[in-house]
Amino acid sequence: MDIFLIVLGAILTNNILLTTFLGICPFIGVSGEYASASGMGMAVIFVLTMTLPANWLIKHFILDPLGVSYLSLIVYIVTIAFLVQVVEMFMKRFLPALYSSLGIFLPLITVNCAILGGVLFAIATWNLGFMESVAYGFGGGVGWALAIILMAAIRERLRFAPIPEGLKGPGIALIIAGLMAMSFVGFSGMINIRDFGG
Amino acid sequence: MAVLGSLKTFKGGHYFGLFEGTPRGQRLKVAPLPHRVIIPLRQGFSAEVAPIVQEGDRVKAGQVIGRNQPDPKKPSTPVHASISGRVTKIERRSHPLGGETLCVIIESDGKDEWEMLHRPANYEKLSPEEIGKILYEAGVTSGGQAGFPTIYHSAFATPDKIRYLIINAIETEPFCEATDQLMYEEFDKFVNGIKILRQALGNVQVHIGLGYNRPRIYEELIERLEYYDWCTIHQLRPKYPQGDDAVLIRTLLGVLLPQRGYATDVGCVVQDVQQCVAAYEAVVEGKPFVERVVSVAGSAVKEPGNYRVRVGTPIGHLLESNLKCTGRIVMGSVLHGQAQGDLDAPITKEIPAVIALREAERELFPIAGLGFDRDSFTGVYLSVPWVRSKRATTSLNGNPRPCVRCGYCIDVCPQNLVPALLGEYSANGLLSEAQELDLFACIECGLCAYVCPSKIPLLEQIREGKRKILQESA
Amino acid sequence: MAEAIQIQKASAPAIPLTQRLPQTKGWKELVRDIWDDNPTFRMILAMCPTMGATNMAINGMAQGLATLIATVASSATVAALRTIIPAEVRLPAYMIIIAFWVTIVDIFLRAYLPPLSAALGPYVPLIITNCFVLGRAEAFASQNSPGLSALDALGVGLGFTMSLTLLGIVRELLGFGSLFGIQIFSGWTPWVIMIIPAGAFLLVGLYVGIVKHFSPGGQIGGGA
Amino acid sequence: MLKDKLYTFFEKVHHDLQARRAEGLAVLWEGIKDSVFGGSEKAARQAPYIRDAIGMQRYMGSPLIACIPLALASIYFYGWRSLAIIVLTYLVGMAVEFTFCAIRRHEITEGLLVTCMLYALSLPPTLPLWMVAVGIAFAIGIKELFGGSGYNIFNPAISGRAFLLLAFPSAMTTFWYVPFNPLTDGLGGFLHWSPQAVKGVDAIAKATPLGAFNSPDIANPDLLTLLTGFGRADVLGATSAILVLLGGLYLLHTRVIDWRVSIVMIVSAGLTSQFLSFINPAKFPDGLYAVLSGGLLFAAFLNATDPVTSPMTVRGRWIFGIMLGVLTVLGRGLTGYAEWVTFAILIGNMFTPLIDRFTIPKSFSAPAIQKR
Repeated sequence: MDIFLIVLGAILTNNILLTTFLGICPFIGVSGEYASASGMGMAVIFVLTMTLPANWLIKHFILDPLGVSYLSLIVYIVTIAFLVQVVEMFMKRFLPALYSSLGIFLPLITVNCAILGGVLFAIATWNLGFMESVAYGFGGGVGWALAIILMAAIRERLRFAPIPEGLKGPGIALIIAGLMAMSFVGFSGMINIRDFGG
Repeated sequence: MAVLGSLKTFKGGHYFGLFEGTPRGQRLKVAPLPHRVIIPLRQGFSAEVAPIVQEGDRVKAGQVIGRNQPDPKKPSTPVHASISGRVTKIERRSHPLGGETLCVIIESDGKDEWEMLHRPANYEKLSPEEIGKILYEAGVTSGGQAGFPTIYHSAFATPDKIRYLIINAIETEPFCEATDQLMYEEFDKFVNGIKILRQALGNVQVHIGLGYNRPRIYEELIERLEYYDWCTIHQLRPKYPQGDDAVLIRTLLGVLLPQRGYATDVGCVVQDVQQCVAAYEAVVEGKPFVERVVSVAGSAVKEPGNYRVRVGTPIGHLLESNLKCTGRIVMGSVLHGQAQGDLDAPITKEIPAVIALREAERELFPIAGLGFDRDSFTGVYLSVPWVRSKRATTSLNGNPRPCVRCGYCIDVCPQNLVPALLGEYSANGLLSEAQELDLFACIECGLCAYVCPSKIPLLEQIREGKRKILQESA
Repeated sequence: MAEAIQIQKASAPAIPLTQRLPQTKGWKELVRDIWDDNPTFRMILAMCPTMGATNMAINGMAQGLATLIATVASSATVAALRTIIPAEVRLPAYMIIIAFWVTIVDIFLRAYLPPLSAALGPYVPLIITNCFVLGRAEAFASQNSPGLSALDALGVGLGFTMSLTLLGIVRELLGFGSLFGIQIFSGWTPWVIMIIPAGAFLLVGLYVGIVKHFSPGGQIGGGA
Repeated sequence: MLKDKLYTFFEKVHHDLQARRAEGLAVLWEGIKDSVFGGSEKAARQAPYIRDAIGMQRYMGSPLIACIPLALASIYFYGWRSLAIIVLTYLVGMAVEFTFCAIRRHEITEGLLVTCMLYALSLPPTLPLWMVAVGIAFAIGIKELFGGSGYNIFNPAISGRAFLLLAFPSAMTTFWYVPFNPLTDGLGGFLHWSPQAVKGVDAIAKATPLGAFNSPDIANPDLLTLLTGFGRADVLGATSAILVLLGGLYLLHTRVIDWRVSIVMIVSAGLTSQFLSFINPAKFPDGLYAVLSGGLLFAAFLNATDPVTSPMTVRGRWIFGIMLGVLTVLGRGLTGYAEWVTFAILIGNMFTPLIDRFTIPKSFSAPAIQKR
């Protein structure tokens, strides 16, 4: 039940994008077309679900026992970069179909703050347990993917809209995101992931 | 014979009110003979034929004035003179249904002498080929804007592939009343025409689509065709565009027409009342198809009426003394037809009506009106059934605005399309996406543009999109 | 990331504002980076701290300065080490360098300014993934001397600090009626929306629109 | 003829304005001309040559007609202050829209009138007037940033209301008047500025029906109060459920709104709440109470059905209606907000393009065949 609540909370109340601003750059950059947006969304779900537990294990079994948690940032980012590489190679080798659809987005993900941010929020700020971290990783990815897919559909509909010249592209996308965030405020108070932390 | 009790209809569509200037229930009158006829040497989309008369020749009504060697790749029929007189000119003019074509202009001599076809003794003994030959010689073409030759040597209707003959006996276009009237007044010819056409197609099954607002015809048809098991009569709701080939076939048989295809692609031949009568007259009376019924209607017409008109009669001959104000003249259909600026434009075999509409009139605060005489798909006006004539002008009745996605065009589309998107994509050059939304399933009935509260010219946008795609693929 | 770098490279030439100012190379870089290549409003980069850390003017400024220090330090380091780092592993190496400097800044903040550090939360560590930090390293520092690179990074950092402070000022003014913690309007009804995420999105969107409207041209990007 | 003279006058002034390069003013002038002649003078240049009698004026006029009883009732219930709110909304809304139209040179659209009315009617009667102005400026401004009517993804009236809810939560949700009651107050609000002016501070003591349900020590109003609005504190337009229903039925009759959005939303909300009230009666009221409280009827008939921001396909509208109904009830029960209708509609608007994308109907046609 807790796991389910965390997934739901990560999508609705603590949406990684709309409430903690993580991963906005690709959210703005890749949401122009529906196909690439959904590809990016899937890639984020995939990577976030993998990196969060991996980093959790590293923190709790390597960094903390050795007392070198001041190195955590460097270790996390290296782990993420390494994992993305591994995922990419694995996919290329064994899942070529998936690779051809997600492959181009994978390198972009290393510097996607949603990944590192998700790790920092879940492990450093909220201090979630292992299963909770997995759930948060998955839910956060889904929440991010949902937001970018909605955004892509909206922007496709606005293709022919006479938006003021200055706002075309990123400007209007940010304003749409603002209105999305406004509607997500309604969920606040329903579930708070912080409560599941230790 | 099978009689289907329940009313059949289709998704979408619209019941038009009775517009001002509709000659409903008016008996057919014979239009006075024109002084001059202009006869295009091309029918609808079929091939143009070569003239076989020269300027100065004397011709009789029903005499062949142009023909091609039969060629299944370029279907055509012989073209007949419709009055007797002298050929004054052969020149290229614009065809009332679009494009240019060679036309023969005949000055009447007032005598109205005829040259009939050879008349067989008993049509029931004729083979399909023989009937086909007679229909070909008589120049019977199918109705609708396509105007293909009915049967003979047509690339689109090889008899062995045809399984159904469908009789379109429902007229749902606003202002078009003449063919309905023809059905009443020439009932015998109509029924026998059906039999002849069926025989010509090799005794196929016949489905007759009839409006349920025609109970008398329905009963008479049952009486006459009761003992034939090849015939099914369907009562249909008189909703526009029930008369369209794709919609009619789907309603009657449940068969979907392929995109960019014709009725013959699914084994059907669709014939109108006028064609049945013409087939009867050709085979039994030996009279070529040079006269058809036409409604002269519209809000700018003094006395609307249904007329028997010789093919090639300039519309000016029908209208000039009959207009009460300036107006826009439309040939065929006010929903998807062409406006005609030229009063010399001739009536052709495909045109069931000539409509003159009053031009848009300025009104002060039309929004405040109750609108008893307004026709609308919505219920915002108090347009009520007992008001017998709805206003019919060319007014847009509103200002053009961006699409608000009200969805009315989806509601009325008989083909289950999303016209708003098709129009948007076509107008903005997203042709492949328009095609993904089945642009070519559109039958161009014009209802989407009719109901649009934002007054977006959807029909025109969709046509433009189709044109661009066809150009690109050509 | 690759995209972002390309965009930055492409947007370098033909900027009128630079031509009206002193023409030394370092100065030109600085001005270009502050205004014409402003990371937030024109490049649409580093959006997370732009929104996450600007609910008060002081937070915005602190976040901006922290980023500035980390950028300058890592750019200079990268430039100094540019001949040593092999080309194949340069990106991971840059990231480690950046992560190192960001860790230093983070630890420093935690030690000496704990309330500020708490207010900024994970947005300081997240400087690592601010693409423009890596972008400057890759696009500029890897080819230039440490001094010039530091100047270049300083420009970007100043532009970033400026944008964040500007955002923070508006958000704090409307959200609390105060500025840098000092009450400006007495009896001000706080506009709560300006403090929550929605207000940040809307405001940044408007800023981007206004900046682009009043100085069109240049490249508006948006990459990883 | 008067109308011909008037038309020539309009044309002449328009021409003069254009000649003087005052194009912004010319756009406004064109808008005035359009509202006088209603586009009746414009002729169809392409097929179809006859057009449906409905134009955007009449289309957008219908919700206004449905709202007139609500506006009158709001004056009765809450005094002339509610008229002041409505008038101010129109003034500010028009000012913002006209500014944008003049700068951006696009036509003034009729949607503005509906937006302003719906926005004003969804405000609490105690709201400070300057907040009214801020909210409507935001609503129209955001709509115009998207390119104007027809392109706005989010319902302007609702986004304006949501802005106020988030910016000034206490002003929007805590203070409520007891409305004038026809059974006891005679001409009521028609004689007064606001209930507070008559009854003093006591007037601000009433909870809305949803507020009453959420706090255990306040008695829930009975069904008759909910329906008639006599003695029910709520937002301006949604006080009397009967009038809202009347307006809704009129709109359903005109086809301006689709029952697949409005009725489906109401029914799904009612069923969901009824079902959940069996499980947790403390958090979920029974179906009827849920439907009649919290502005759900008003929003279902007037806000959710906004054509621009709801799906255009039939299946899409079903999904949209169900989604809104269920979300509203769940949100009310599971979060602290009583205002969940607003959020549900915003979320629905957000999903609309996606729903539309996946509910394109399949056309009645077979694939194209290869020609010989």
